[in-house]
Amino acid sequence: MAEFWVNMGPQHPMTHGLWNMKVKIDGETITDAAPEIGYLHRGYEKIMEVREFQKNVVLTDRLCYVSSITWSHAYALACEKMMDITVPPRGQWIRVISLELQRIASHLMWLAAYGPDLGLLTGLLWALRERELFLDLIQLLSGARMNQNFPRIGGVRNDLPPDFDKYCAKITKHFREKLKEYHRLFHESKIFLMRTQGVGRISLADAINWGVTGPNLRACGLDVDLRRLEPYETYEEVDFEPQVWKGGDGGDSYARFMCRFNELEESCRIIEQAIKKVPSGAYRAKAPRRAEGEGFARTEDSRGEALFYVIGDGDDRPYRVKIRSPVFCTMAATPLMLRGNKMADVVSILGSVDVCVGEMDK
Amino acid sequence: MIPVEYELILSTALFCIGLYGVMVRKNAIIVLMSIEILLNAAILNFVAFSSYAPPAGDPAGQVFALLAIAIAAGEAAIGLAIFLALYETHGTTELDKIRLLRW
Amino acid sequence: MAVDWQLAAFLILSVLEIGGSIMVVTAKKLVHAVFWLALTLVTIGGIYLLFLSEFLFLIQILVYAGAVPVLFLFGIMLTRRKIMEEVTPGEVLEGPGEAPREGLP
Amino acid sequence: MSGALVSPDLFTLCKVLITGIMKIQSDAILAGAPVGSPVEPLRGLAYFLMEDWFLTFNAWMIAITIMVTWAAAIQLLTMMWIERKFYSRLQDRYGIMISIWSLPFWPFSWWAKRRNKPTHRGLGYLQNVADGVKLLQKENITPANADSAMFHTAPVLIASSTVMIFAALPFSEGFVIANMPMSLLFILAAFSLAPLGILIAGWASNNKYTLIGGMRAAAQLMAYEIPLLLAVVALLMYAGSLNVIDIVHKQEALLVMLGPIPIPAWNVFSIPQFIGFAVFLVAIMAEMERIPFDIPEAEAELVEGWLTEYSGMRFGLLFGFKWLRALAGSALVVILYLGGWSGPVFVTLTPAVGATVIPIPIIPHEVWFLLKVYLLFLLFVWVSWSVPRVRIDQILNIGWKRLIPLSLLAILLAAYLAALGPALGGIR
Repeated sequence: MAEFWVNMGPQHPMTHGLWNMKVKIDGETITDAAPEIGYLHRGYEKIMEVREFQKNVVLTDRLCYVSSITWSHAYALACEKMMDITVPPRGQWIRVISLELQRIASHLMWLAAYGPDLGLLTGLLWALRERELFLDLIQLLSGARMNQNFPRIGGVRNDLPPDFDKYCAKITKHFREKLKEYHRLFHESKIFLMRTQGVGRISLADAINWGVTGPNLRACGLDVDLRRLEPYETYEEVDFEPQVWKGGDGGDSYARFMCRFNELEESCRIIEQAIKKVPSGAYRAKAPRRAEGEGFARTEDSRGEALFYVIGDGDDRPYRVKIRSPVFCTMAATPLMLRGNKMADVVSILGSVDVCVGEMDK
Repeated sequence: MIPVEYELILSTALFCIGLYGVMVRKNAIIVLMSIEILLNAAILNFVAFSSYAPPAGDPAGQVFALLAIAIAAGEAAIGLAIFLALYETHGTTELDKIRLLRW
Repeated sequence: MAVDWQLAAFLILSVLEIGGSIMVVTAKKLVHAVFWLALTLVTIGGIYLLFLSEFLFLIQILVYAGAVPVLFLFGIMLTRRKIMEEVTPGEVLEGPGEAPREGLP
Repeated sequence: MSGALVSPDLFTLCKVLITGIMKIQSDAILAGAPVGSPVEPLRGLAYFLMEDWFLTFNAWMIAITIMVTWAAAIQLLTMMWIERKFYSRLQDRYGIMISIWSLPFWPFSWWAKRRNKPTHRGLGYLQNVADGVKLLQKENITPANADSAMFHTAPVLIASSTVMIFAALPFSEGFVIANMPMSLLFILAAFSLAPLGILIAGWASNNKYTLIGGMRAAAQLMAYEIPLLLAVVALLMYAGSLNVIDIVHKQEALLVMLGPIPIPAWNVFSIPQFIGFAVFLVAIMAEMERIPFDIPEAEAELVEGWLTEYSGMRFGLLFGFKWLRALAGSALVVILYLGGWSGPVFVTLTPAVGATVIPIPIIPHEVWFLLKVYLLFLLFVWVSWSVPRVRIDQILNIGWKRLIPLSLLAILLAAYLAALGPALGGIR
C-alpha cells in the first residue's frame, strides 16, 4: 500500500475552524503530518497599530471567539503595565471572576467538541447545555454572550450586577453535579479510554522545546501555571491547585483531557472564593489616552500561555503589538504527537490539544 | 430438467475462458481470478452430475463441491498473500516482470 | 405453449455467466474484473439452484461474498495508485510536510 | 399462546384475496358477455383471469409488494423515528417534532409566528418523510473522475441486497414471503453482500476518504463476519434447523416454572447460547455500522467515509437503508435468541371453564415480534449514542482476539451440552 497524503481540512469535521491538517498515511498509520494554517489570518498585529488603545479591546475579543475575555484581559494587562496604572481591587476581583467564567465556558466548548470527535455526539449536547448557563452568567455580567468587550484598560466595563453572587453560587453548585454526569459519560466508558490513553504522546522535553504551554504542558507532568508562577490580578489570594498530570508517563490525549477536565472544577472553586472576596470600591481606574513605553503581560489563557507585548510611542495608539498565541506553538508540535498513530487518532489528538483557529491565525 | 449436454457445454466454456485467462493475462490477480473460474467450472460439473445421478441424486457430488469451494477460498487467500509479498518486494504483480524466484 | 422455465433460466444464467467470465479475463481495470467475477460466481450459484442444491448456492454466496472483497481490496491497493500520488490542489509541490520536519529532534 | 394476524401464510392470504377479486371480475365479464353475444371474445379474458398461473403470479407480486412496503416504508420510518426521538431525549432535547398536526400550519407559518403559535408540534413521525422529499429534490452529482458505472451500481447492489433480506425474514409464522428450508443461511448471505457494494462505492468515487472508508469496511467485515457465523453455528447445535421459523418454534417450549410465571425456553436462557448471544449482538452492531463500530463512515476523520461523494436520493437510499439493515439485524437477533414472535407466556390468559382450558390470545404475534425488535433496537441506539467510536485496529482486536474465541467457546459448550443434555436431565 502506497503512502499518500490526506487533507484533513480546510473544510472537514475534524478541524474546529478553518485550517488544514495534512497527514501522510501508510495504510492506517500516520507517517508524517503537516499543519497548514493561515486561512483565517486577519493581520491583527497590524490592525491594532492604527486603532486607539481602548478600541483594540474589540479586536482582541475576536482573537479567540470562545475565550474572549481572557484575551482582552491579557491585552488590557499589557497596556496597564505600559501606562503604569493599577486596577482597583474590586476591578481585579471582577476580572478574576469573569476570567474563570470564560475559562469554564471555553473548556466546555472544548469538551463539547471533543465528544463528536470521538463519535460521542451526546457529549456535545450535554456540554453545550451547561455552557449555556455560564454564558448566561457572562451575559449577566457583561451584556453579551460572545464578544463581550468586557475588560477595559484600567479595570472592567461595569460593576457586578445585583445578586450576581447568588446566581454564581447556584450555577456552580449545579455544575458540580453535572460534572459527575460527564465523568460517567467520558471516564467510565472503556472505549473512551481505549481511544485516548497512550495516544498522541509527547515527551516533556519535546513539549518544552516546541513551546507547548498551558494544560497541554501540564499534561506532561510539569507544574506550570502562570496564575501561580507569576500571579496577576488577585490570583495569589485565591486557593486553587493547578491541574497537573500526576500519573507519570503523561503527555497523551488522556492526560491532556484530564488536565482540562479537572480545571473545570478548579475554576468553579476559584469563582466560589472570588465571589465572596470582592471588596467594595471603584472597579475601574482612569486610563490615560496616550502612553509611551513598553508593556508586557503573559497570562494563563484557557489554551496556554497568552502573551501580549505592547509598545507605545506617545501617541494614542500602540506603536507595535505582538501576540503570542499558545495554539500556534502547540500546532507546530502536533506532527510529533501524530506520527506513528492511527488515522482515527488524528481527531483524538487534535481534539485534546484544543485548537482555536482565531487566535492561531491572528 | 436441463439436458446434461447443455450443462457440460457451459462448464466447458467456462473452463476454456478461465484457461485463456490463466495463459494470456499477465496480471497475477487476474490469473488468480481465472483460476477461480476454472475451479467453479469443475465444481459445476460435480453438482450437475450429483443431481443427475439416479434415482434422486447423489449427495456425494455436493459434498465434494462444498469441499472444493472451501479449498478455493483458502487458495485465493494464500495466493493473495503470496502476491502481496511479491508486490512488496518487486513493486509489481505483472508475472512477466517477476523473474527471480529468490529475493 | 409450454415454456420450459428451467431451461430459460438456465440459458439466461449461462449467458450472464459466460459474458461475466469473458469480462473477467479481458477487463482492463482490475476492480472491474473483480466485479465481473462476483457476478459470475453469483450466477454459478444460480445454476446450483437449478440443480436443486440450495445449500451449495447459499454457501457459494457466503464464501465468495467474503473472499471477493479481499480480491477487491487487493485490486484497490494495486490500481488506485493515481489518486494516492497525485498532488491535491493547494499543495506545495516540492513535498508537503518538509517544513515542520526540519528542526525535529 | 396468542395467534398470528397473517395466517396461515402471506402468500395464501394474497392468493385468496386475488382469487376473490378476479372471480368477481371474471363473473362480471361472463355475465356481461353471454354466449352468442357480440362481445363474446371477452369471455377469453374472463377465463384468462381465473387461470391458476396468473393468480399465483399476481399473488406473489402482491405479497412481495406488501412486504417491501411494510419493511422499506413503514418500518424504515418507524425505526428512524425511534432512533431520532430516543437519542434526542438522551441528549436532553425534544428532537423532531414535525407531524401531521403541523402540516396545516406550514403555508401559514408567518401567521403562526406572529400569533406565537407553534408550527411544529407533535411526535415528529413525518420528519423523515420530509427529509426524504428534500433529498429527492436534490441533484445527483457524479464526480468527474469517478468510475461512473461502478459508482451507479453500488447503491443498487447495497439496496437490493438489503431488500433481499426481507424475502426470507419472517415477521410472524405467516408474515413471510418465502418460507425456505434454509432461510437463515439466505439472510446471512444477503447480509454479507452489502460490504461488496460498500467497497465498490468507496473505490468508484475516486476520493481518498471513500477509498479509506471502503477498505475499512472490508477489514471490519473480516473481523465481525466470522464470529457472527460461528455464533450461528453454536445456535444451530441447539436448533437443528436452518429454517428461522423452525428455530422460533423450538423456543416456544416451556423451560421452567418460576412460581406462577412460566419461563419460555428462549435460546438466550442457556449458558452457551448466552455467550453466542453476546457475540452475536456485538457482531450484528458492527454489521449495522452503528456507532462504536461505524468506522467505515467515521464522520470525524473520514467526513462520511464511503458515502462522501453520494448526493441526492442516492445518498438518501444508502443512508436510509442503514436503518433497514438495523431492522433486519434486530429482527434476526430476536428470532435467533429472544424467542421470535412467541410472546411472554404469562401474558396469555388461560381461564378454565369447567374442565376445558380456553387460551385467549391477547396480542397477535406480529405485535410481540415488533415490540421485541423495537426494544432491542432501542438498546442498540442507547449503546451507540453513549459510547465513542472504536479505532480500526481495536475492532480487529475485538473481533479476532475476543469474539472468535468466545464464539468457539460457545460452540464447544453447545456441543457438549447438546450431547450430554438428556443425560444430565435436560440441562440447557
